[in-house]
Amino acid sequence: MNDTLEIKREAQLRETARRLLEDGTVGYIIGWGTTRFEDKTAPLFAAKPEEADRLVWNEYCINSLAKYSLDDKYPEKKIGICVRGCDSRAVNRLVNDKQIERENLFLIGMPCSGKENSVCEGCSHKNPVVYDILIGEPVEENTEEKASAERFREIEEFEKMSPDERYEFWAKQYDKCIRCYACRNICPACSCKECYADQYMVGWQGKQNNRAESQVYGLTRAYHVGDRCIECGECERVCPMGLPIMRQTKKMLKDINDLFGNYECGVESERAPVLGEYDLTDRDEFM
Amino acid sequence: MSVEKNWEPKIIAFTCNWCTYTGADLAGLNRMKYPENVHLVRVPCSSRVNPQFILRAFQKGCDGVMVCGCHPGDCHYATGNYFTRRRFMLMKRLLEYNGIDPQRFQARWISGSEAAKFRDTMTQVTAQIRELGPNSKFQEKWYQEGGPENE
Amino acid sequence: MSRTGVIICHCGTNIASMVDVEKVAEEIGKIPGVVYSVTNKYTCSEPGQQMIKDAIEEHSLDRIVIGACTPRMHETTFRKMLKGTKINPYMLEIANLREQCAWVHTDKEKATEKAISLVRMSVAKVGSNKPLFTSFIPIHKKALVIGGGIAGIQAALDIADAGHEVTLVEREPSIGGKMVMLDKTFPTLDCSACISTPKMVDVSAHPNITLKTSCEVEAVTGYVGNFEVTIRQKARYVNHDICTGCGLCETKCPSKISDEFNQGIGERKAIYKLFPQAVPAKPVIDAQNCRKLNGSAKCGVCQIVCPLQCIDFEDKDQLITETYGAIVVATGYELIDWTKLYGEYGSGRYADVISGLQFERLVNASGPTEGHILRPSDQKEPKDVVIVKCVGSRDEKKGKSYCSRACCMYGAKHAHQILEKIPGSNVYIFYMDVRTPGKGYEEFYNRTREDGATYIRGRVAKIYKEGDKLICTGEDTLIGKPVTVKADMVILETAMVPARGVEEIVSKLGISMDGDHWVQEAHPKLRPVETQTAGIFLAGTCQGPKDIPDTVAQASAAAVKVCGVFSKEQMETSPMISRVNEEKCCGCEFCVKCCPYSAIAMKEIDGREGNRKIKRMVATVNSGLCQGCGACTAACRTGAIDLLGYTNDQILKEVDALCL
Amino acid sequence: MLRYAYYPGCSMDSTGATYKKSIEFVAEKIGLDLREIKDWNCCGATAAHTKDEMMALALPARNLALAESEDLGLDIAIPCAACYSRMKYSLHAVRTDEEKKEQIQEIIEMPYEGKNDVLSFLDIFSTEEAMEACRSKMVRTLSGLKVACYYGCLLSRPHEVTGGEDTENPMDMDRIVALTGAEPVDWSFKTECCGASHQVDVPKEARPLLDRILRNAQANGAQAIVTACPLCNMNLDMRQAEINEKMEKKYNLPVYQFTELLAVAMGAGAKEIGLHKHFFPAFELMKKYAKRAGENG
Repeated sequence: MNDTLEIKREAQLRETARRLLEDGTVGYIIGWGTTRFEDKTAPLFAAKPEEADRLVWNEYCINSLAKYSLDDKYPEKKIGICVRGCDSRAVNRLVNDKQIERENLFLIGMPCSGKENSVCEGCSHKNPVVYDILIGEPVEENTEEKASAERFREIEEFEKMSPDERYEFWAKQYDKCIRCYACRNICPACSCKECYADQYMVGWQGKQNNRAESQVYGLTRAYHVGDRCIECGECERVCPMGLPIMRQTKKMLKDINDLFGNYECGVESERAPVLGEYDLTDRDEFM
Repeated sequence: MSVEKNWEPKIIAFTCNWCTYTGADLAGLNRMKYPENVHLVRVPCSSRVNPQFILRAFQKGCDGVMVCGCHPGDCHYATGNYFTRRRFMLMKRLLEYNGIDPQRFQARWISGSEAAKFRDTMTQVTAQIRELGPNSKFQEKWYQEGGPENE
Repeated sequence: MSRTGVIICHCGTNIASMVDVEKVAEEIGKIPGVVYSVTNKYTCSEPGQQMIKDAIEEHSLDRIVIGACTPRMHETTFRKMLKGTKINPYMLEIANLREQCAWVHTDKEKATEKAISLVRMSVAKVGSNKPLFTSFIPIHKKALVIGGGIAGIQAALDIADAGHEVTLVEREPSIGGKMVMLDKTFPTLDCSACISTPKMVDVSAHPNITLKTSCEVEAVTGYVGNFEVTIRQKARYVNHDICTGCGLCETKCPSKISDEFNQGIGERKAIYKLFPQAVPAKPVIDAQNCRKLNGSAKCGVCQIVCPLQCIDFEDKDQLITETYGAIVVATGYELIDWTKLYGEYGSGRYADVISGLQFERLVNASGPTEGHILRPSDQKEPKDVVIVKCVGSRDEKKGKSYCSRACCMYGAKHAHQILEKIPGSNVYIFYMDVRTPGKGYEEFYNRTREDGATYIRGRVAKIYKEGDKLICTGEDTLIGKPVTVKADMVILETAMVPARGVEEIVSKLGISMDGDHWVQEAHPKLRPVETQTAGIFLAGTCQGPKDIPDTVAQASAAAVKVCGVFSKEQMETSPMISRVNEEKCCGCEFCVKCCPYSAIAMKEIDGREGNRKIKRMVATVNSGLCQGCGACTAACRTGAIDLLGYTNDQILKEVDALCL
Repeated sequence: MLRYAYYPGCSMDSTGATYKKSIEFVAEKIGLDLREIKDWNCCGATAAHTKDEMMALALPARNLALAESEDLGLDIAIPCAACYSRMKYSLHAVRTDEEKKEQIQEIIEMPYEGKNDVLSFLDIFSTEEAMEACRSKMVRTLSGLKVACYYGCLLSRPHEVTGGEDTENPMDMDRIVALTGAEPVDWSFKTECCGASHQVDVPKEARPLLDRILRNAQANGAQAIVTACPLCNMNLDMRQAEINEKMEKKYNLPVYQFTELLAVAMGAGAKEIGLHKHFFPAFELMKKYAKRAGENG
């Protein structure tokens, strides 16, 4: 990240934030703020104009902010949210799933040239796909080849292993899972009012923390979000036990691309999820 | 894992009431014979089968799971099996990706008049599962009998 | 704790011969919750059913499992039986021990073991069955018929005669459709107007029928018994209440427009009656071509001459919304536009190459030539006429792949009319096959040949003009030689295609079309006049090419279906439909997209967010439309929508019971 | 810019002599720059594809590859209908069938991507630019002369390969000829077969094919026939006298290439474009109708 450009962008962000808060277009702004550690930032809720200066913009702004709007679905005033490429796709995801109203949000577009996060390596949308105001100049996107090569590289390598090896790998991973549901809480595609795992449905999802139940939970969540995942990598980042969750959900996306044509979630806000529609020309393997 | 001496494969088949279930009844009427290992669960349409039922079936101890419905275009509810096709093409690959042998989960279109096809499918699937042996993946039972300790 | 009664049926020897029924009853008896487990020789018989009723009383059972033949056989029988007891008819599960166990296995010991697990699955499922009650939806006993051709007219008359109110909607200024354009009808050659105009008059005179011409269906919502239909009454600029149809305005109107009723032969005025025997027999003004209305001139002469001042140039379209219980689609057909497909026949450049309907107007006494067959180019009577069949039909490359069924017969009819009206004329009919599938059809075809029509087996390759003759070159496959006929006039019997604009009507009604845009019937053989949507029926050529006898038969069939719907005050709907748990529903609409019957709608309900009252959207299932397929349940991540009778809990209980 | 790669083909220096002369005259007049492909080879015409499909595709492909290798990005203009048709087949194969493209490039040992288009002379003359250029160069008018435009079979068929807009009633040549003041008649045998090489080996059976073309043209008031292909021109021109004699007909329809009409209208002398070289006398009719612009007929 060349620093001079980003520092200028941070200043412009603060100045814009102050103006928005002063003239009342937004109730409050969700951005990133400093924490005790220099190499970490945390979500910041700036409500008063003077708090705008606490907003930061550096390579450690990695938290996804879009899903906080779910906690305030019926705001009096618009909610300002700083959106990088992935956050803007998360907003599209939530709007497409009818969970938040686009009019309730004021999106501050932040062109992002990559953060201290492994997922930024193959990022295909550095510039926000939807915003109300753009801070600074858009950055140069990854080339088409680089982004698409990077996208499923991990999955293709994993598929080369034999079925038993793959089972052993996943069994080990799900042994570690402590069912804290952090992956569900951060995921913009997981927007159900009451998650099936929290409900008292005996035959459906057991509560015991053993390998079989964790496997069923992991696979079910992968299947639930598979056709709507925006590949932001947050689930993997927040998992306390370090499970490679993206490697599970991206498998679905890879299959969808192979079977139903290229497909990227959250880029256009209208695109219906693949499992919500059908096509007469779909391949037929079950004859 | 010692193979139990008189192990019999346990196969569950979610069958759509208007086509495959009718086909099974027709196979019965014609006294066609097929192995006893397959148990049919009657559902109104193959699109009623939630992919999560498959995971539960494996977890509870099934060795093979099938989803059978009408041929695309013949669905009594017009578009039901188009959704089934998409859902289970993806779920089948996800299961294989997680190490389940491809033959343990199969989906088939069997119409109400294809009694012979029903019998042949059931015989073929039972033979394939018997050859694969008992399924130990995803099994709750494995964990209840000591699980990681006896690995 | 549930008190389940289990009855294992011998079914004579069908089950007992391969399954040890006593052992099954005994094993199942051990399951907690099963308080009564017996076998019975013939459970579906009267004594068998009585035994169950007595057991329910004696052991105060609250749910029943019967191990017997396939539920598809006796599920309804046993449900009717339970109606007579205190148990809800849906607290019942049937294990298929005959077709899917006894008859298909050979090893008695294994068959018995399987029977036990099948019954155990049913017992587990019945454990979470809940009493279900059929719901009722009101039926508005008023029918809507879309399309005023012979199909729509016949359906409307039949429904009205059965004592129900009918609204007949026709977008043209008069009803009659294509049939009233014809001169004669095969095979009896009786005059088409003589048999259709009386029916048209009956329609306008019938107390139960409201006739709405120059109207189109704007929007349709709702479901069987309660269709909310908005109809657009297009502006007619003539007040039909006062107008007596004297026709003075028509004579004075200066503009001349190609007459679409006469298929472009001859002209009509801007203010016009579609044809002399039009019903209603009152003119309308064609806004595009009326000089005053399209602003090209001052005119307004019709308003001046009209004795009763019926002309009103300020007339606007009006929208009327009414509720109907059932809808009959009778939108009819059109002829394919061959000029865009057949460059070999001159693609319309030669005036004397005409379509079947154009010939009907030439030979029709009320047509532009008062029944004299005069060829359009120079009004001369043609001596040699060529008729070409299957133009656009049975031709995948250029036209439609299907056969249009009626052209062989009306081709022979045209030949007959020419030979009769023009003495000394010659008629050559190029055909691939002659299809005469109806009563008296083959005899009519033979009589036409005896009258002197020459049938040449082969397709016409090219028609071109030389001098004032039309040269038809083709091949006679029977003698294996190319053939050339010098004709004065050529009639092309073109393919039938769905009426213009059928796509909009079909999408408004939410029904479906087949590949060629014919309206899709529920089942080609067993339910030809119904659609997938309850309460919407079909009649006539909108469902596919057919002749008048079949059309009228279908129209009456559709009418009876409508009367079937209206025969009950309320309509009982199946209780095994989806239901939404509004507490869990987050309004994501994934279920809405999967419903084949668009039975799921979103509705606004009150909710709380923290301490504030808010409104939020949840899904709701329309019990009239939902057919209980369950596609929505698999689409719902939280399991908020569930299918009664096959709930997630019930199915998973069966899975668990199998794997014990 | 009216600049094209140019593939003359074998008939330009033989049966198509008048076609070639009139093309050169008109091209020079309207500034049409035709760059002949160096080292071009025979297109295979009707002989190649009866023998072997790959040969039939590779022969024309080599010419197209040569044109492409000069990477001037020029489309290829082809006067003769047969060469045009064969080139179109190769272009279609290379653009739609990966496997065939590999085989072709292997045979001609040259890369060929099918970047540029293959155009007949009717295509290039019916462009707005060419029409405007011709209109500005007219010095004579042929008004009153009724002609029947004959397209032959290969220029418009098969539709999937040539992309011609109307295989039954094309109008390109009619529009071009109308520029000279001549009046194209509406007739029905524009694209019917002229018998091509059958006129050589089975003249007796093939003669009626020519007869019906001439008859329909005359019946619809044409005084001459205009073609855009050396072979059709030769068949109709050379064999008309034979038909008059053998089938007792009285046809008097000189046969011109459409570029000859353009040349005459642009002031060409009879010798310059070889009007005397026709089999069926064609000079009198042209002399009768070719009037200085402004002279009344």
